[in-house]
Amino acid sequence: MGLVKKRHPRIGVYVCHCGQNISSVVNVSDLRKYAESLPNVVLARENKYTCSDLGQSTIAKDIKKHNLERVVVASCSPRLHEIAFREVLDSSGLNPYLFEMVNIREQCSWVHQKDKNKATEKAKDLVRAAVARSTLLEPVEMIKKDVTKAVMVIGGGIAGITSALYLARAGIKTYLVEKEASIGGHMAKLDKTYPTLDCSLCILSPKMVDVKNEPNIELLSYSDVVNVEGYVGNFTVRVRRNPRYVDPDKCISCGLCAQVCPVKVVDEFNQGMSDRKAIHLPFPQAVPNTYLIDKLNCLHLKSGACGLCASKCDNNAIDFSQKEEFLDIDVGSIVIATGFELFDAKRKKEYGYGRFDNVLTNLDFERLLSADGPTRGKIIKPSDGKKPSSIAFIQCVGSRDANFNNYCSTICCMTSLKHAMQVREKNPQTEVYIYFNDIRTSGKDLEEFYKRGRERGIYFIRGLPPEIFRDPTTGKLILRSEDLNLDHIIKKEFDMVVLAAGLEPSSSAERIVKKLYLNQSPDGFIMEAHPKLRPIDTNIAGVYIAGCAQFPKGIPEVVAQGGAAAMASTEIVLKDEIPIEETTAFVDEEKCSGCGICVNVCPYEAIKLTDKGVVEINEILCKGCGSCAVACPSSAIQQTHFLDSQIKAQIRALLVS
Amino acid sequence: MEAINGEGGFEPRIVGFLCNWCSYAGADLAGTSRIEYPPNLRAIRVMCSSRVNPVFVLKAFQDGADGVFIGGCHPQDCHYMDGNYYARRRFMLLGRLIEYMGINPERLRVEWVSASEGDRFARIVREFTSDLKMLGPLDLKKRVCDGI
Amino acid sequence: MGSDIEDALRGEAEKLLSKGDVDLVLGYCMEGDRVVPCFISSAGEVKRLVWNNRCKNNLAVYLRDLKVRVAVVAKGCDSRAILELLKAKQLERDDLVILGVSCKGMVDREGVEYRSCGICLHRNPVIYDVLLGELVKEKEVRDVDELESLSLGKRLEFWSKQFNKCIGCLACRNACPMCFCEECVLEKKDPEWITRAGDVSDIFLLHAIKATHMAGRCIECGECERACPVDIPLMHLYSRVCRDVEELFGVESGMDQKDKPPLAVFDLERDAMWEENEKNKKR
Amino acid sequence: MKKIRRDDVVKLINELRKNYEVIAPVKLDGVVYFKSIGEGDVITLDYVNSAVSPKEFFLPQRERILEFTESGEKVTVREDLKSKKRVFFGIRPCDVNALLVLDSVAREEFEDPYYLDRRDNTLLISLECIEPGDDCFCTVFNTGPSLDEGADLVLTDLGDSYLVNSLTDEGRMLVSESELLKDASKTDEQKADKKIAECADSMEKLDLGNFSVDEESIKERANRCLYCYSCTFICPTCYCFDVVDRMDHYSGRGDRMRFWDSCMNPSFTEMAGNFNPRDGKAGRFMNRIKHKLEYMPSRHKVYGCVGCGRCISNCPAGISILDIIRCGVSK
Repeated sequence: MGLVKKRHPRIGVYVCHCGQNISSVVNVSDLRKYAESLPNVVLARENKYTCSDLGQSTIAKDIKKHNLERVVVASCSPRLHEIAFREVLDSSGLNPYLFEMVNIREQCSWVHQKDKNKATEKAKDLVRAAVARSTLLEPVEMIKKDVTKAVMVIGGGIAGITSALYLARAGIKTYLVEKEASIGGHMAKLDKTYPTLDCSLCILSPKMVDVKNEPNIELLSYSDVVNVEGYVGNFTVRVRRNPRYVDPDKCISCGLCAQVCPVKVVDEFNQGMSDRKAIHLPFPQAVPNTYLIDKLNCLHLKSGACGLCASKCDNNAIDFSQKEEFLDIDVGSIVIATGFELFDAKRKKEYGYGRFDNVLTNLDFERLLSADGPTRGKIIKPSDGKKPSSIAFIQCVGSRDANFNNYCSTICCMTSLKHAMQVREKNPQTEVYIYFNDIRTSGKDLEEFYKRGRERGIYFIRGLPPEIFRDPTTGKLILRSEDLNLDHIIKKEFDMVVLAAGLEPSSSAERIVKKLYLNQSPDGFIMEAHPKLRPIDTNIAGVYIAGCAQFPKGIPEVVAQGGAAAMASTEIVLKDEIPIEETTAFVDEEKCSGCGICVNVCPYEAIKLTDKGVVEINEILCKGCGSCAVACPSSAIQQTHFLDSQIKAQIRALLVS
Repeated sequence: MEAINGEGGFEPRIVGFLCNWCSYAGADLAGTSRIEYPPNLRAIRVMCSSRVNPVFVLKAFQDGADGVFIGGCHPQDCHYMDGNYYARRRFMLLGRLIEYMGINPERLRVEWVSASEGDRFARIVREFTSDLKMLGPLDLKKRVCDGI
Repeated sequence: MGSDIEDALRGEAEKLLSKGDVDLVLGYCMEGDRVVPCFISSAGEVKRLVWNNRCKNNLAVYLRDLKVRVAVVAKGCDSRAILELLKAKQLERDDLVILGVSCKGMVDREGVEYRSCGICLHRNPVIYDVLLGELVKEKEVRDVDELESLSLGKRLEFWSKQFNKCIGCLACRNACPMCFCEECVLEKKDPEWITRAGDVSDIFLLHAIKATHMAGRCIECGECERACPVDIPLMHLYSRVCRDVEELFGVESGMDQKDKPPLAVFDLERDAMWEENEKNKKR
Repeated sequence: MKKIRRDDVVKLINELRKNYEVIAPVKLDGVVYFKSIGEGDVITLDYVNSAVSPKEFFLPQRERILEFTESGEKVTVREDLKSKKRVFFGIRPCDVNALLVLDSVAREEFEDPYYLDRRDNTLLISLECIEPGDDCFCTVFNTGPSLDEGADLVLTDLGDSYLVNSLTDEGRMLVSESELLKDASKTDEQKADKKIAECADSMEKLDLGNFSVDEESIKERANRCLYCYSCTFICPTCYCFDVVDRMDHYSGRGDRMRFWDSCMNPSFTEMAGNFNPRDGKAGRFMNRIKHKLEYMPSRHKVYGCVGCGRCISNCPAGISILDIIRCGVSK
């Protein structure tokens, strides 16, 4: 029992059906009646959709008409709509923090479908606790902060390029950070794009050049993000610029340096199927079109010897004295477009990638097809340089596989189909088989593309071979699998096998995810704030995702998401100031004994012991974890909106039997 | 399976303190993934597991909770850098204290659940609920008041 | 016992007071047949000071309120309390002269040694400016807590019975040299954690909360237990917390000024190891 | 006068338990407490006095003084005053006198119905003292070791038996039926008088004729007072209480609770806006002593101290009210 106090705010409770999401499990009308019986509740309503315009305007009207002083909405997770409802209060003249949300969907109806009575009981408990808590809620004054009018796009693939261009053209200062020496990402490695089969670089390269020429874009290639701090409107990103050892202002990309460089190493751009020099241009259309020296292999950088390139360069562009630099860049918003990494096909040992020369991945095959590639576009076997008379494509390598990734990588079906068609076009005599689970063709013009493929004489076999064998004498690759459509076992020999390796989250995103505390989905991709309605938002305000960093998707979707993320960032940085949701800590000086234990636990150095022998909390530095409030033995520190009294009321109310 | 014990049997009451960034999000994910778990846990959302005062736990026991759950971010993943490390120390100690005073420390469960571990959250609640069913009601208030 | 020490004490006190090095000497004197804490402010009064085996009070409890320069007689436990108070910035070291004195264990009116003294491992002062007399040999091995052998149910019953006696006088808190909060959470009215006029479960909560607050603070002087008019063995509770802090976090309060409050720091490896340990223990 | 064999005392109590709730001394961990006797409780007769004073049975540490129910705008109040008939066995003369002090407060202008209901329904069987405790000083206030009024029956320890003296009709009635009581002889009475006199002789006596509170001696002790509430809570005459209404909003049921308060508490006499007319710690200490030794005599014509010595035995700072009284006498 609590003390009898003069605290009788007028509370309105809104119980949401959420269509049938809630009402099919929780007895909503029972819950509403119960809510009405709770202390201080003057009104309780049911809504089909509380978040709808109708629902919101009902709340707004009630606040005025019934002088509501607190609003409780029992519906979905506060992580979804809390902000929207707070805005309803705000525009109705009520402090937005006098709102409390009860999660009876994600944490009730959706997880207790088998026991409707108990789910209803739980919902009642939760509503009771929310009403108890809301009784004790206090208004919180929003802190407003200036917004840095710049955006950082992390990742220079097609997603990042698109975002950066939209932003820059809207007049926003944009930093584009790319870890590789050139922007372009995976798309630059592709030969053709489905379903139109137009040349990938032909459509990408102009955009890359646009980036170079766009005055509002500051391109930071060969750079990576080492730290991120701050909050929406005011992030500080620490970027490391790795030395290229070539002055971009002086380099005219004549290539003389590379001609004289004595060091040959494998060319990662061509998936290791050709060589490059230690000083090199990643690929002919690279942006920036500046050579760079690979520090691990350069003789001069390793041992001080050589230096041939420097002597050959007429413009004195070679600068061995370059060091890595760190830049602290202030931005108001961040777009994460860190893309994907190809599933390492070696992990699927049964398929022998890395052991068998003629087993390639889909990305290897792209390079083989490319006119700029190691074979100048000729489809030949790596083992002997001869044309293959038969090629098999195996789908779902690393995807839809409980041993690796459960998800479908989305693009591999179409990619293999594209490859198969290219083979049929270039070498009509070559037999092409596609081993698949399902062929997935949803998307504009994709089903038509698949049909065309079937007409071109590609063989489709439903059923993946469990293993690839190599005939030791002929070197042929033997696939044995069950054809589920025809219900028999087929065994076939091939000259070449292409594995449709799936897509995995980029490891380069890891650090950013950690530093920004971004949520990840179970598959490791960055989690969107809402799977349908907020696919570009993350759990952190002001941080957006675009492209395959969120989940595998085709180029049109990547580009669309890049544009959307740009728009979302624009919304932030076009504001002059932005309200910060900070449930910061505050101290009651009269109760502070100045022991300073709170100073120790604050991770943000927001608490200082003053000369007066009491502590002082800097609300700008405070991020509102509440650890200090617990460390303080006399509870002289409290956290706004998470007061001891509020939490105590919740505990008590939850346990009323 | 729960129903066997459930109908008419002892249903433990669990108060759960979930940190906003990981555990609460993980619980939400269990929901969006429709992973069924027993309805015994009632959550209180806090910003960080470090906001959970041991007093909250003791009060919950006094008010009739049979178990208290505290969910935070995994070590090294705390949204506030170190919050879960302080929480970890506080509740290791509290677990021992309540044990010394005669409350089974299994009634206090601290777990690190990330936003992507909806299935794990559900599993933990399932496990905790069934553990508490085995332990039976705590009934601290009554037992202490009748102590003499 | 200790007339040499008593002489040395009086001498030191006289010197400090007459030279004006301190404004006050905080020690013990006789009042009737009782040994009580006393505040000596002039050199002429130093004869009142005594040192014997009934100087049980932990004098550190008075220091925080004395806003003058003080010389304080400090046994092992007093000195450990002083050390913790210094760490918690409740005292100014410069305003303090610590007259360290080793303790052989204090006894009550009947001559029976207090339990806290019987189990004490730190009879020598850990911090002092002047040492009166000599250091003594200390016990090295901890006594086993007989309560540990009780089952969970029996423990709850034990404490419930004890707390049933509690009259809520809070002498355990007021006598504690480490309770220095401006406002005690046990008497807070908003929120009211401990329901006033509540039942024994509130008393249970009161002592449990106090025990959590003792973590990293309690120096096991036993004042709580001595102050309790109904003889609740509170030291068992706090000693348990001290042992847990020692085992889990590797620090013993009141021993080293460099130690940080154990609940305001962390040690990734150690904590992870213990977390695992504790979980396995439960299973 | 009657007498009862020592061994029969427990039998007598069991007889009384048929019609009354009996409160009697029991030992717990070597310490004596008064307790409402139930099956299996072992009564002790071997004690100086209880750790906590008998006050708790008349003015409990916490009690519900009324219940209220809220239903819409309507509030229903229920007060239940009918306490059970009780017999309090073994109360010492000093504590009986303490009850008389409490009576004078409870029967003042505003009567305290809760206290008086319990008081009026309780018969007191007092046990006179034949050996003083270390801190006893009832002789100073003439509140012991013998008793001639305030209790219903008075028992005096004769070794193997107790002399039983009825001070009231109720007392006489209480034991009139019992066959355990036999007639006492003149020798028994003389023996009892002698024992009591010996006890009284061994105790300190002070002439309070010119007594006035010595403020200096109080101030000096105020310095070392730790301001816990133990002296006031174990004191048989301290009667300060606080009242709080608490309500369970879900059931609409509420209680008005009364519980001990202490003048040592910094929030005692604190008013809205945090103003406190009492002057700091020393002021609180001064009030406690003056209340007992100055205000009570002037208002109720009785000292607020009965010399039970509990506060002296228990004070963690070794403060003795007797020392303070001595200072006020010798001044």
